[in-house]
This record gives sequence, C-alpha cells and structure tokens, in this order.
Amino acid sequence: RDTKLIFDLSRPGCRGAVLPDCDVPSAEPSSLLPASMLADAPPAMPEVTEPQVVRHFVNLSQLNMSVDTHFYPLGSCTMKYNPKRNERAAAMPGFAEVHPYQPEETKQGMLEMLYEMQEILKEISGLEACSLQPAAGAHGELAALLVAAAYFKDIGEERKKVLVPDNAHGTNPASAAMAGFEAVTVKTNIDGGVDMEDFHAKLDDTIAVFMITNPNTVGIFESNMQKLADEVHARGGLIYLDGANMNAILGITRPGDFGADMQHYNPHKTFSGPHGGGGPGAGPICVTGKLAPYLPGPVVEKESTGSDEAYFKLVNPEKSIGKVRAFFGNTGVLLRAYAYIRTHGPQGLREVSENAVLNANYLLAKVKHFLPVPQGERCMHEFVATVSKLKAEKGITAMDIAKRLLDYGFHAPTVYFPLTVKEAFMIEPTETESKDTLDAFAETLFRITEEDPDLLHDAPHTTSISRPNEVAAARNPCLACM
Amino acid sequence: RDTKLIFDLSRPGCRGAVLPDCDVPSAEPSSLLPASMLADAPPAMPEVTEPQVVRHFVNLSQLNMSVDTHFYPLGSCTMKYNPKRNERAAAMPGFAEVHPYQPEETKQGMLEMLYEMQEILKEISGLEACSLQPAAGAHGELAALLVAAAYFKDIGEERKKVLVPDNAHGTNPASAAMAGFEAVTVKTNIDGGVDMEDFHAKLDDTIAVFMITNPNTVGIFESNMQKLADEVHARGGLIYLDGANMNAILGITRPGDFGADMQHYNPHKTFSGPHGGGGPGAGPICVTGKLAPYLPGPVVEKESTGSDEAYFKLVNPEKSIGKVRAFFGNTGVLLRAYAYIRTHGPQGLREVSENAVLNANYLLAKVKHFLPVPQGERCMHEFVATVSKLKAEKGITAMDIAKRLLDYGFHAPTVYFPLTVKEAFMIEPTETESKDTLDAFAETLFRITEEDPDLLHDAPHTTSISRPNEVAAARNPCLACM
Amino acid sequence: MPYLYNTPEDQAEMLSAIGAESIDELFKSIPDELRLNRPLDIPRALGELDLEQHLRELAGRNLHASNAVSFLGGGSYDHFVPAAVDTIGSRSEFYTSYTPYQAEVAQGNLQAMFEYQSLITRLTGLDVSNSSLYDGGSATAEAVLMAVDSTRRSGRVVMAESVHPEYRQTVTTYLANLGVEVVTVGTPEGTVDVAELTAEVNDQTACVVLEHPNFFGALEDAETIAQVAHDAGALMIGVFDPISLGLLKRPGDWGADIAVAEGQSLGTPISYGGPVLGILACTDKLIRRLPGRVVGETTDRRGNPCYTLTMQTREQHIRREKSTSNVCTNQALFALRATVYLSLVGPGGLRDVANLCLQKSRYLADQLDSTSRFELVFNAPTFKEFVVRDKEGAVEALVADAAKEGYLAGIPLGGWYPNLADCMLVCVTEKRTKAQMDALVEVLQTGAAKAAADELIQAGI
Amino acid sequence: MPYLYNTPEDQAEMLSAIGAESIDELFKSIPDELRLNRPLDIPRALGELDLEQHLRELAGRNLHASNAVSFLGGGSYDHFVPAAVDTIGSRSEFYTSYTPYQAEVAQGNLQAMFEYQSLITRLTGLDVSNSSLYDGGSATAEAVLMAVDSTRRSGRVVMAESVHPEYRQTVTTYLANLGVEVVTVGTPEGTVDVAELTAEVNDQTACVVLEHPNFFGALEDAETIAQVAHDAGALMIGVFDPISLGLLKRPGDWGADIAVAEGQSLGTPISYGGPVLGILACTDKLIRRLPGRVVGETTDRRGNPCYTLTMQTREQHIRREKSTSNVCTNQALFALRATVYLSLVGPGGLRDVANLCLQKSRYLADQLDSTSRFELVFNAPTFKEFVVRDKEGAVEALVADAAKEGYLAGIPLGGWYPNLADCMLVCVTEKRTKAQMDALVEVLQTGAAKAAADELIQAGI
Repeated sequence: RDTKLIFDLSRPGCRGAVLPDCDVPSAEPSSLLPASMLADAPPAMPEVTEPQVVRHFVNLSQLNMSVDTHFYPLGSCTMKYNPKRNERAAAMPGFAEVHPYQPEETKQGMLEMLYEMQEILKEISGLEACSLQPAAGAHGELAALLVAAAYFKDIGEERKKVLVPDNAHGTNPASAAMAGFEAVTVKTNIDGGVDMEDFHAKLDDTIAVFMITNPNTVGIFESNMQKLADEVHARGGLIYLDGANMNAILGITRPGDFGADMQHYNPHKTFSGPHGGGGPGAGPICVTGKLAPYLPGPVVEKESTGSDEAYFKLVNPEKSIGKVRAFFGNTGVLLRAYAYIRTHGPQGLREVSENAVLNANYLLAKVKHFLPVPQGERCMHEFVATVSKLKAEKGITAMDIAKRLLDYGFHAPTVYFPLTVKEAFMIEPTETESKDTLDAFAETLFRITEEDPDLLHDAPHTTSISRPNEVAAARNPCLACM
Repeated sequence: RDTKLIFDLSRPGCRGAVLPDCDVPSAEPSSLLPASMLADAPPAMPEVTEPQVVRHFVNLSQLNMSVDTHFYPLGSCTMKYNPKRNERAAAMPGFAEVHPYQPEETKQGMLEMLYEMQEILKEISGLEACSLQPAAGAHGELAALLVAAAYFKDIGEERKKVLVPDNAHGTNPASAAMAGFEAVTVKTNIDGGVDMEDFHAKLDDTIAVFMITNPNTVGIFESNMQKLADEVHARGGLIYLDGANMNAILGITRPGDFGADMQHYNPHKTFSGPHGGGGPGAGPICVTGKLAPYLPGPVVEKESTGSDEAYFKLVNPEKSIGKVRAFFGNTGVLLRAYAYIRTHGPQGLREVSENAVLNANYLLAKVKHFLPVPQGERCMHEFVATVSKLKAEKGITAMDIAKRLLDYGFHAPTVYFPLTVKEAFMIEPTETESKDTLDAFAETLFRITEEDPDLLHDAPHTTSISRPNEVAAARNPCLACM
Repeated sequence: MPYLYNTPEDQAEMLSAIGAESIDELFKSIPDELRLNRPLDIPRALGELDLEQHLRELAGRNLHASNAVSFLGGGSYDHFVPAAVDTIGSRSEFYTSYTPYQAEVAQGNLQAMFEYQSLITRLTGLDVSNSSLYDGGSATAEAVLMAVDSTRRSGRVVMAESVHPEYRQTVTTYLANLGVEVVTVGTPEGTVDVAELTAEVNDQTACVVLEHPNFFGALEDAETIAQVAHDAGALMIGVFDPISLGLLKRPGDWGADIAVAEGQSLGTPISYGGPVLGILACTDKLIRRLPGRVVGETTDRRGNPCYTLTMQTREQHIRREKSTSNVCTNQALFALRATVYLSLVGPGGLRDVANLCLQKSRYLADQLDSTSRFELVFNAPTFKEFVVRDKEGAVEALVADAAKEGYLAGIPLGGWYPNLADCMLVCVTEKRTKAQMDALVEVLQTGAAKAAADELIQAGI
Repeated sequence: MPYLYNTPEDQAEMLSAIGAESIDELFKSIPDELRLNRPLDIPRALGELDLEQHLRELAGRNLHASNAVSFLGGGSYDHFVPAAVDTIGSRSEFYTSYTPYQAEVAQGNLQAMFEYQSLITRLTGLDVSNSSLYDGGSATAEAVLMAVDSTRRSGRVVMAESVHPEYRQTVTTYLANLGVEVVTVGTPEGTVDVAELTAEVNDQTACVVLEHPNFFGALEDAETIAQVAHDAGALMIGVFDPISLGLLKRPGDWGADIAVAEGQSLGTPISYGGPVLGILACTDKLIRRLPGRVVGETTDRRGNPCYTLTMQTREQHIRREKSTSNVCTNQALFALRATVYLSLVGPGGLRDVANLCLQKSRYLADQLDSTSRFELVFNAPTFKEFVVRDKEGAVEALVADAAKEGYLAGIPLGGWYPNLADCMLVCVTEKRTKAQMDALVEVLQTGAAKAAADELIQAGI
C-alpha cells in the first residue's frame, strides 16, 4: 500500500482552498500589528489540492476496521451500532451552529434538549442531580471526585482515601490522584467481585470514596453491592459508580437504587454516540441530592411561565466546584444520545440491555468449551475468557488470538484487561449484532485455537502491516514528521 | 469475502424502520379500497435491521474502485475529481426539496440558477439556444435529433440519412435510429479523422445530420472540421457535435464556431458531476437559432421587472418537440455543474482544458515508447494506444493489461474502443491528477508489459474476484434473486 | 484552482518531456480561425465560501418541503428518506465510480445493482428488471418501444388519459418519427371506461398504457384492462407507484407485461424533478428487448460467484443502431438508494408507509369535501392523491395565495386537462400531520392563517 | 426496534443454547430488592420520522450561525468549514472505529493522528504534540499540571486575567485539592503589564499562563513575558488561536514551552461549545509528561513503516494513579478534521483566513468606534476580536435586542469582568461581509433594522 504522508504530496504553489477577496479597505498586516509579533512566513503546512487531500484520507479510512464494516467486540467499549439518524440530527444547523454565549432566549430548543437529557439521565441512574459538563468518562470521574472533595471540605471532613478495585479501569485511580485523593487498591475475586476481606482491611473512617464498576469489568453484577454500599456509607464515605457498563442494566436496576452516590455515563458507549476513532465522547455525571450543590455548572433549569411553553435557563449550582472545561459540555454527543434514547423509549432501552446480556451469554455459552471463562457460566453484557490454558499447552497468547482474528475479518476483543485475569480476553458483543454474526465469530475463534501456533504468532497475515515494534516506538519516539 | 446478498440476511420479524402512528381516524384498507385490488401481503422485501443494512452496503462499497480512492483513467469518461462543495450544495433543502410543480414565484432561485446555466452553456458552445431537459448524453443526442427531425419536417424536407463516423460512441447510431433516422457509417483514418473519400461517397442531398465527435474519440481535433461542416451545410444538413470530449476545448474553441448546429454536454464528465456508479448524468443541449423553436421545453426565460430583481419564468419553445422525460431536467446534476463552473470562472475553465490536454500529452509521451500510439505524437485530452504489437509478439491483449493494472491499484483505461483501433487502450488522465500519479501509472504500465504473459492472462490476482464468465452470464442470464 | 495540481514548474517539466514549447502548442491542431480569442463571457470564479454564500442565496429564494408544508405530488413525492440512505448514497466508492466496466473492481456496484434488480422483480411481481432508466416518463417511452418492437405492431399505442400527462407527452415525442399512432382514451370520470378503451384496442395495437393508481390518484380496473390488451394480442404496460405496492396487488399480478415507475419515492430527493429513477421490469419473454444496463450473476475464473454487466449485445456500444435503446449512463446511484430504502423499510415498513398515505389522504379529502368551497371531483377510490374542485373557480390564485402562507397546496390541472381548470391535485404522504392538514383546510378557506403556518413550519410538525 | 436483530425465535434458540429459561433468568444475579420494577419514566419511543420532526422543532427554536449573523467568538468561532472536511469526517471507517488498540486494523486512524501531531508541531513551532485533548480549557489545565509536575514546583501558577475566564476557572478547579496557589495578574488595560507580572513570578512558580492573542482579542508582549517566566525557572504556557498563526509568530518561536489551544476553528462545528478539540504541544524535554494518547512511527514485523500508539507507560491503563493524566477517550475525530482542514488551506490559505479576520475585524472596530454610542476600550492591537463599550451602559439589553433582529452582536463581559460590565466582545471571521458589518452598526445604533437583517440572512450574505 501507499504509505505516503500528506507532507509527501506537498508541492510549493499547490493549494486546496481559495479564500474570498477582502471586501473592506485592507492594509498590510505589518501596518496593523507590531512587526516583532509577525511570522516571516506561515507555518509549513502541506501544499496540496483538494483531490489529493480527499483521496489520501479516503484511502487511509479504508485501513481501519470499524463498527460499520466489522464486528467489533472490544470489551468494555460497547461498540454498538451508531445510528445514522443521530448523525443527521447533529448536523442540523439549529444544533451544530449554536454558539455557547448566545443569549438564553435564543437557544431555548437547545436548552430544552439538554434539560430533558438531565432528567432522563437522573431517571436512569436513580440519582437526584445531573451535570452534563464533563467531556468523557474519565473527565466525569474527575469531576465527580472533585465534587466529593468539595463536599467533604464543606462539611469539614478530611478524607483522602479512595478505594479502587484492582480490576477497575485505569482511569479510576488516575482520576482519584488528579483530584488530590490517595488511591488504594482493593483486591477482587475470580468473578471480579470485591474481596470482602481486603475491603474490610482497607475500609476505615478516612474513606472518601469507593469507586466501583458494576457490573464489574469481568461482566458480573457485584454480589455484595448492597453490603459494600452500606458499609462505606456507614463510615461516612461515598460510592462512585463507574458507568462504563451501564449497557447491561438500563431500566433493570439503577445505581442510585443499589447505593451509588455518584456516577458518570459514557454516552458514546451506552447511548450509541460514535467512538470517532478515539473520541469525542461525553461524561455527564449524576449525583445524590446532598452532592448537587457542588456540581460543575452551569446546569439547565426549567421555569414555568404563564404560557404553554416553559423557559429554560442556565444556573450555577450554589457551591459549584467550578468548571472542568470551557463552555457547557459535549452537546453534540449528548444530542446523539438524546436521539438514541428517544428512539428507544422505556421499553426499548430495557430491550437494549436484555439483548446485550443475551448476546453476551450466548457467546459465552459457545466459547467456554474451548476458551475457559473463569468467572463461570453467566455474565452480564460482557465476559472475560482466559487464554492461559492455551498458553501453557501450546504457547498461544491472548494477543496471538486477537491478531489472528483480524485475518478473519473480526476486530479483536480487549486483551490483557482486566489485569486480574491472566491472558484476559474480554468480549462484549453488544445488542446490535445478530446471532449469525455471533455464531460465525465463535466458530472462527474455535478454528483459531486449533491452528498451528506459529501461524498465530506471526498473525495477522492479511492486514497492511503486522505487529508494529512497540518497544522501538516507545524507546525512540518519532512523533511527528518534521 | 462475504458474498451474502441482502436477502440472505433476512429474518422474519426484523425491521429497519418504524413508521409513525396514524394521527387521523384510521380504517381498514379493505374498507377503503376494493378487495380485488389489494395484495394478500406486501412484497417479499428483505427483513433486516438498520445496522445490517449499513454494514452490508458499506462493505460492498469498499469493493469498488472510485475516483476518490484510485486513479481512474477511463477513456471517454472524464473521471475527474468530484468536488465536495458541489455535493454540499446539492444537499441544500432549497435545491434538493423544491418540487417541479411549485408556482413559479416560489422557485425564483432555482430558476435563476437554471437560466444562468443555459446562458453559460450557450456561451461555452457558441450556440444560441439551450434546453436543459435531457437526462444523459445519449438522451441529449436523441432530443437533438428529434429537434432536427422536427425542423426538417417543418421546412418540408424529407431527410433520413444520419452520417456517423465508425469510431463514434455507440449511442450516436442508436440515437439516430430511435429518432427515426437511418444511420450510415463513415470510415475514419488512423488518427480518428473522417475519411474524406468515404464521407464524400456518402454525402448527398438526403443528409439530415452529420454526427461528429470533436475532439474525436481517438483524442484528435478533426483536421477537416471546417470543410466537413461547410459541405454538410451546403447540402442542407446539420452538424451534431457529440460533446463527450468538451473537456479538451473549454474556452479554447467552440462547437458553434467550428460549425456545429447542435451539441449535447455531459456535465457529469466535463463539469465534474459525479458518475454515481453509472449515473445520474445530464445531457443539456445547445442549438443554433433556427433550431431553437423546436427544443424540448420548458426553458427558462428572464423577464425584466421594474425592480432590481429579474423574474424568471418557464416557457415552452414555440414549436417544441415536446418532452423527452417528465419534469424539467436533471437539476441536481446541473446544479453541481453550475457550482463547478462558478468555481472556475473563464480563466479557470480554460486552465482545466489546458491541463487536461497537458496531462494526456505527458502520459502519451511516457507511454508511446512501449505502447504504440497509432495516432501519432500528440493528442487532446485523451489518446488511444494499441496493444496489437504485444499481442502479436507475446500474446498479451489490451484486456490482459487492463486487468493487471487493477492489481497495482489503478483503474483500467477503456479497452476495445474505438473499434477502429485494434486492441485499443484508451487513456484519459484528466486535469485533476498529479504528475506523480501519471509517472507512477506510466511506470506500472511499462512494468506490466515486461511481465510474464501468463501472469497477465490470469490477472487480476489481488481483487475479490477475477474475470467473470461473461459468456455464461449472457447465455443463461440470472438477473435476480427470486 | 483548488482541483488542479500542476504547478508552473510541473508544467514546464511536462512540456519538456513532451517536447513542446508551450501548452498552446499542444492545441495547434485547432486552426486559429476556429479559436476563441477572448475569455469566455461567463461569471468570475468564486472561492468555496463565496460560492456557498451565493448558492445559499439562490436556495433561500425557493420554497421547499422543509420551509413550507407541501401537498404536491403528481409523480414527485415528499416521502421520508431515512438517514441511512444518505449515509450509503454518499459513500465515495459508490458515487465517484462509474459504470462497472471492470467487474473485478466494481463488485460493490454490481452486487448492489443485482440486489436492486431482485428487489424490483419482487416488488413488481415480474421476472426481470434492468438496472435503471432516467425517470418514470422516459421509462414509459422505452416500454412502449419495447412493445412496438416485440409485438412487431407499429400501428398504434393506446394510452389512458389518466396516465401522467408528461409521461404521455414523452411517449408521443419518442414516437414522433416512428409512424406509430398514439390513441388516448379519455377519462372524464377520473378512470378508464373499459368499454371505451376496448373499442380502441385492435389487432394493430402494440400495447395499452395504464397508470394505476393513476395520475389523479385513483385506482383503475387494471386487471380487466390487462385482459382487454391481452385478448387483442397487445402488451399491457403498467405505470405504478412503488409505495402503493405496500397495499396493492403488484403489476405482475394484475397482468402487466411491462411495469414502469418513477422510483424517486424510494429514497431519492425531489430535486425539482431530477435526477430521479426510472424503473422498468418485464416478463421473461421480453428479456432480450430490455433497454439499458443489466447485471447478471455468474462465476469467476476461480469458480467464485460474482456479478457482471451482461446481455451487452442488446446495447448500443456493441449493437449500435440495432440496439434495444441508446441508454448508456443510467441512474445507478438512485437505484442504490432505492435498494437501501427498500431494505430498511422491509415489507412491514412499506405497508405502513402505504397505509399512512392512504389514511391521511382520505382524511384530507374528507375534510376538504366537507367545506363549502371544495368538492371531490371523482368517485373512484384513491390511494394518496385526489382531485378537488374549487367551486369558486380560482384554483391558480388559491394556490398562489396558499404559497404565500407557506403551503404548497396542490397542482392546478388546467394546463393538462382543460376540463379540470377549476381543479387541483392534492397529495398527502406519511410526512404530513393532522395539524398540517387541518391548517391547510383553514388556509384554503380563509386565505389568511399565516401565523399558524409559520408556527407549524417552525415546529416541524 | 430498528437496531435490534434478535427475533423472539432467535431469543428462544439462544436461551436454549445458554441453558436458561428466560432472559430474566440472566439477570438473576441482581437481587430483586435492587431491581427497578416499573418502566423507566422517560418519554415514549419515536420512529425516525417522528424523531426528526421533534428534533427539527427543537433546532428551530435556536438562533445559529446560518439563520442569524453572528459576531460571537470568545473561544468558539464561526470559521468556514470546507465541504471536504465533512466528507472525510463522516467516513464510517473513521467515526465508527475506536482508539487504535489494534494497530494492524487502525493504520488509517494512526497515520492521520501522526499527521495531526506533525501539523501541530509545525503550527506551534514546538517539538511534540499529543493526539488531542477535550478542549482548550481542559488542555490549559493539563498543561499547568504538566508544569507543576515537571518543575516540581507546587507553589504557584501565575495566570494573566486576559486568559479566557473559563480556562482560568478550569485551571482553578483542577488545582483545587493539589495545594497549588493560583495567582491572577490583572489586565485592566486589556493586556498584561510586564512589571506587574514579573512581581508575581517567583522561584516557586511552576508556570506562567498567557493567552496571545488574548481573550479580548489583543496581542500580548508574549516574548518578554516568556523571558520573565524562564528567568524565574518557570515554564511558559501559551494559549493560542490556531488561525492567528497564519500571521503571528508561533508559540514555540516566542518562547512557549507548552502551547495549548482550542482547535474548533480548524474545521469543527461550533456545536454549542462541545465537542471541540484540545490542542497541546510542548518541547522535547517535556515529552514524558505529555497527557493523553500519542502516536509514533515505527516498523512492523516485516520491516515496513507503520504507526502505533506509543509511550503508553505514561497512561492510566498501565500506570494507573501515577499516570500523567486520566485522559483516555480524546477527540480523535476532530483532530482528523483539523488535519484535513490544515491540509486543504495550506500555508497560503491559513494566512488568507488570518488576514481576512484581521482586516474585517479592524473595519468593524473602526466603524463602531466612529459611532457616538460605542468606543473601543483598549489600545493594544487586536487580531480578530475586540472589546467595545456601550456608552449608554446597556450592553445586555442591546445584545438581546440585536438578537431579535437576527444579529448575535457580541458577548457581554460583565459576568467575568465586573469592570467591563458595559462592554462586549465582538468577533469578526472571514465569513462576515462588509454588508453584514454595516448592518450590525446600523442595528446597534437604531435597534431597528429587522427588514435589512432578514434580507441579509435570506441572501446568505
């Protein structure tokens, strides 16, 4: 394949865009701006034509696997179908071209949508307040932990300890550290559940927050959830729910009902916002009433007017931690989530979770015979198999199987996460895949486990490149074409 | 690759679309319509979900070569770049959602654009009148020939003979026959020019129309153009210019100035309308003043009003042949052409042709050493090489080379057209390709001519399929999945 | 120029390789006296931003289905287009490729066209479909040419006056120089009188052309008329509305030999009537007379199933003046859109769309009929369109006034049917709401409900 | 449900394979008392047509850059987005893929990100760029954390008051529990007084944060201020406007160690302020402190050049609480759009855009300054924004009134700067025309030129 960079196509004098003539009296920039501040020449962008740019990037695009082209069972990422009506909605100028600093009365449609999203997210989480500001799940974690810190400070308690299960997403301890807390790891069991002994050993009156992912990252509903929450609450701590796995429980159980005081959502996972090759996402958070005053602002409030139509206004929570970013939030992602939720309604959202869980259990049932699943016979929306037996017997690793799957036209599951499962192979099919696809995937997986190990070590064989040298990349980073 | 048809994905009860509830009082269809006219069940469309539909067709799309992904030097088809701004324009609701039967005063913007297109096309062709109605080049040919027939009938002349050079597009004789004329073939020379002897042998007072492609399909400007036109005119005949090759002469010479009485345009070729995998195109025609009254209608006329703004109205030419299709014309294609022409302006259009011709001559210069070009050293926007020498020496055919090019990531040129050149290999690079691309293409071509003939006979090797059995397909046609 | 790559340096280098002094030299085969020695007199070049502003200005001066409430039909319909249709239709690999001459790198287009053909045969109940024609009008003309050719009867073609007037004009234009008589059977009651039609069909009749539901939205006695045609040895050509087949019997089931349609309803924008999609399907017997491109299934060199253009010996590039038609470029992109549309809606969705059109149009017809100013003109049952008479005889003014209020109320019929000069054709698709219809009735009666219209438009209701 | 495939028959078959009686059984690990035993109280489901009508209704109640004439900036800009950016940004393979964990099937994303990083280093004059952050505000906070971390100085951070107020708020929020003091240097004259700033920078200062051009649109003496920072051993963090670099010296050239920006101007829609694009670049020395994803060039097993995520040991999924940041999902799709945008405009286009902003904003500033009602507030030279004072002290009402006329006139500053309560920030991009600016001046003076505005909007001028 052609491996030229866009810079390699550059030729002086080429140009992909022609700007309008200036229709006002014009002066030399050097007469308007201090010469010392002016550049001698504009930056060395490539000089290429529109046809070159388009062909270059269209060809690049085809080197990607994506949900629209392939089954993409990347565990913990909920790679469900991204509905096209959501994209059409996001492109409407009445949403895409609204400015954050417009007067309130000129954006009532936008504010109504955002208000409804707050209400919907509160209802789904069973919590009392919502801020739509955070830009991604990890950003939501940070924002919520900052809320917790502000709360404790406000009530005069010095609490620094944040408990994090060892199978949590790495963002949890990282967010805790950024928020000024001390992250303390709690062990988990084979089924991903919290090791109660270790939990008790680490739980004390200095606890600020217990960050839990439930269903956990092994795809199991935490069996001690109620107990954990009660004990943390009894010690004056708060429960933070990592909402990455909400796709399993929509309308079935609610974090607020099982003890969470705070949670974030990943609308790009649960509510079908596209993943964009790595973003944008969004990370709205919901919290209990006592934490509401500390939320990042503004939030949208509804004001009854005399007339039929309500008036929507932006309000800063009373004791807000402030802003965690500029402007309101990742509105474009929230709009897609809103379109998705409105497409499904109450019954539809429940069916999403039911089918996500059904698909995962079906795949588990098909796979467990040749790829052991330590967590047992059942799962929620995803499960974690292990390749350690194959590794011991034939030297085949989780990475080998992942790479070989690419040859067969399947994106690989998540591998080596969670760290608590050896040779972890974490599969999340999502509800938008068909039984036929799951059958084909399971058959292929089986076939791969029967293949010559050497074939697997060298896989993939059919892709444009195979196994980048990551050590060299990290040791001598080449991060730009200078 | 997955070769499933959309029907193979069908499963009863699946559904990709949910329609709204009926918001008016509703009755059983059988109570509103005669039972004998109702179907027992709706037609057997596939039952599939939106994610399946999208993945199916996105994957299908990747099996195509296209201008946005590959160099596509398909001779006679002018596969130039399709600007994205044109697509954005065509999607504007103010164009895409205008109804053909709206009152005139509610579509003045649309009519102004169409009026301007008429004026622009007249200026480029040097002819006096324009009808935008025909839906494609061949349709334009038919319409213009019907105009010619109406003209002769009107002036009381019985003329049935249409002369067509043997290297013309097949649409020319076919259109002549559809219009009720008798197509008579005129021989051409090695450079594609009309054989004057044969021309004189066939020219007589029964001539209705001489259909000429100029630059001709060999890519040469007809050296006897003036003489041919004069002689046809002297006999009372008309000259029809097949506008397929207008990309060579924009702003340089005009059909009306070199003797044409009628011509069509292919806006999807010359003016960058995308080819759509085989359409839609458009086939607007321009004619001399004496033919104007017979044009298919309506056409747009401009009326001065007292105020600043003119008023645009639809008028049927006085003695119109009538309609060759429903509604006005392929407005969406014409709009893209308008956007293209307005992007270029007078100088820009001339540069288009200059660079189209430069690119073709450059490629000719690179290729002629190993792939003989019978027409000589120079060409206009395209040229026709011949593979007959290689065929004689090594058994390599034009088709072999075409197929092998696919392996190297180039779309094939047009092969076996025109029929007058043996093992014809017709290359049209267009002006939107870079010298780098032309160099790479020429090098690859050379490399192929040096390859093992057997490798070529079996080519392509890297595509999803290779050399369909066309004889079997035609002998026992399977045209649908029943 | 944003699309031209050659810099002056490139040009110099290329000229040198060619052995030419200048670009102008490359054009020396064009005699000076035939040259245009001045710049073209066309408007100046615009950058992308300027161009977009200019085009927005033009677009801003048009009413359309998003800034007005449209009840216009007459062969061009405001049906809903699912977003996924746009997603697929705007794939570079589909819209920037061309006719699949190299099957190996066009299997995407070819398979999609094969699926299109399959869908159309299922939709129509006929055996074969081509891979598209220009539009419903020219498809009707092509069907008539097929009939004349295959019956070897060039005496006459019988058309019902209730067939779309522009389709009839197109047929007439196509036949102008072929010596075939076009006989039009009047439909003063809105549908064909079978006896009258029977009287016109003779043993020189190549075909009978009927639209069902017809231009007035009314259902014809298609089955009986097909029998009349067949009894005379003529072919039956049925013009149909694809959406109607969610409820109605298929053309192949009521006896059509050739079925043609405007396919714009299946996921293609209205676009002022073009480009749109001509559908043509026919019985197996007529397969070798098919106009246009056809895709067939076959196997490749390696024995794998694949698709290719086929039966090309019918076509003009091989058969030249003896081809079945001159059609070359067709409307592949819209055939693709139709394929996606039909796949998305499926049988149930197609039925729902059809039923919504039926129910809603009946509602509006009843509402208008119950006013003092309007009355329904015909008695025949209708599908999604109907004809109403303005008892005050001012239909053109009424439509113009309604447009000022933001309503595209209907299509005045006087231009095509002088006897219906006080009538208009009204269409209701699944996109129209009860609120919009009630508002239209109000506007047409009072001629002054601008405020209400504005509200509805803005509300997108 | 249009996105769910499993039919009741599928479900039964799958349950049987699982060995479960019912779907409900699959949820038995959730205790009954924790279940929600009622339907969610959220609005009912809508089909696609209903949904689109509902969303159009909501969208229809917003002013925006296409139905109003906008002079709003303040970090979110109405720059022109070439159509080709949308074409690429809406490619399925880009927007429906995720973080490139499997490099073999993500070379498209990886190479695009590598090109993005390369463009950003060229744009900023710095050595390395990450592959994006959330937005300009959080990028500024991340830069401050980098500085605190790398200088090992957690004493204070010095920010100019002329830095975007919401960026400053974000920094303050991020630092709330880290024991770092945030010192804000006032800018009553619109730009930093170097002496005042110097007084605040001490040997415990981790960094100085400066925006240039600043929030008021004014140019700062960035070079001198960078020197002050460096003299104290602090890092210089420069917040920049990417468009301004068509004319202005690059952050790396005037001394910034870390440059951050809001990248929305580079081809991303305004979208009510999000999602947008956080840009962050820095010197080589800080490479191991970079937050977020980074793509590096390497070779593959076969020795071919390729791209991969790299330096992952900085990141949270490996390093957990010791990572440089918690950033995981970033804004890859908008980094891609910026890459396409910068490739299309090239150096010449970027300069043209910058120059048009400069010339046009100066024109409007002069026009407003020459009225009796308005005056320019600051003397410093400005780039594309400027602050004007309403001498009548009614800026909020003025803006509200102008909005009614279809003009988004400016951003009132009182909420952030009490001393500027009678002022607003006005922005002019290359999209604004002289006619629009003249009309704004008229509207702001008379408060009643609705007709003119309507005309201009409709005309798309």
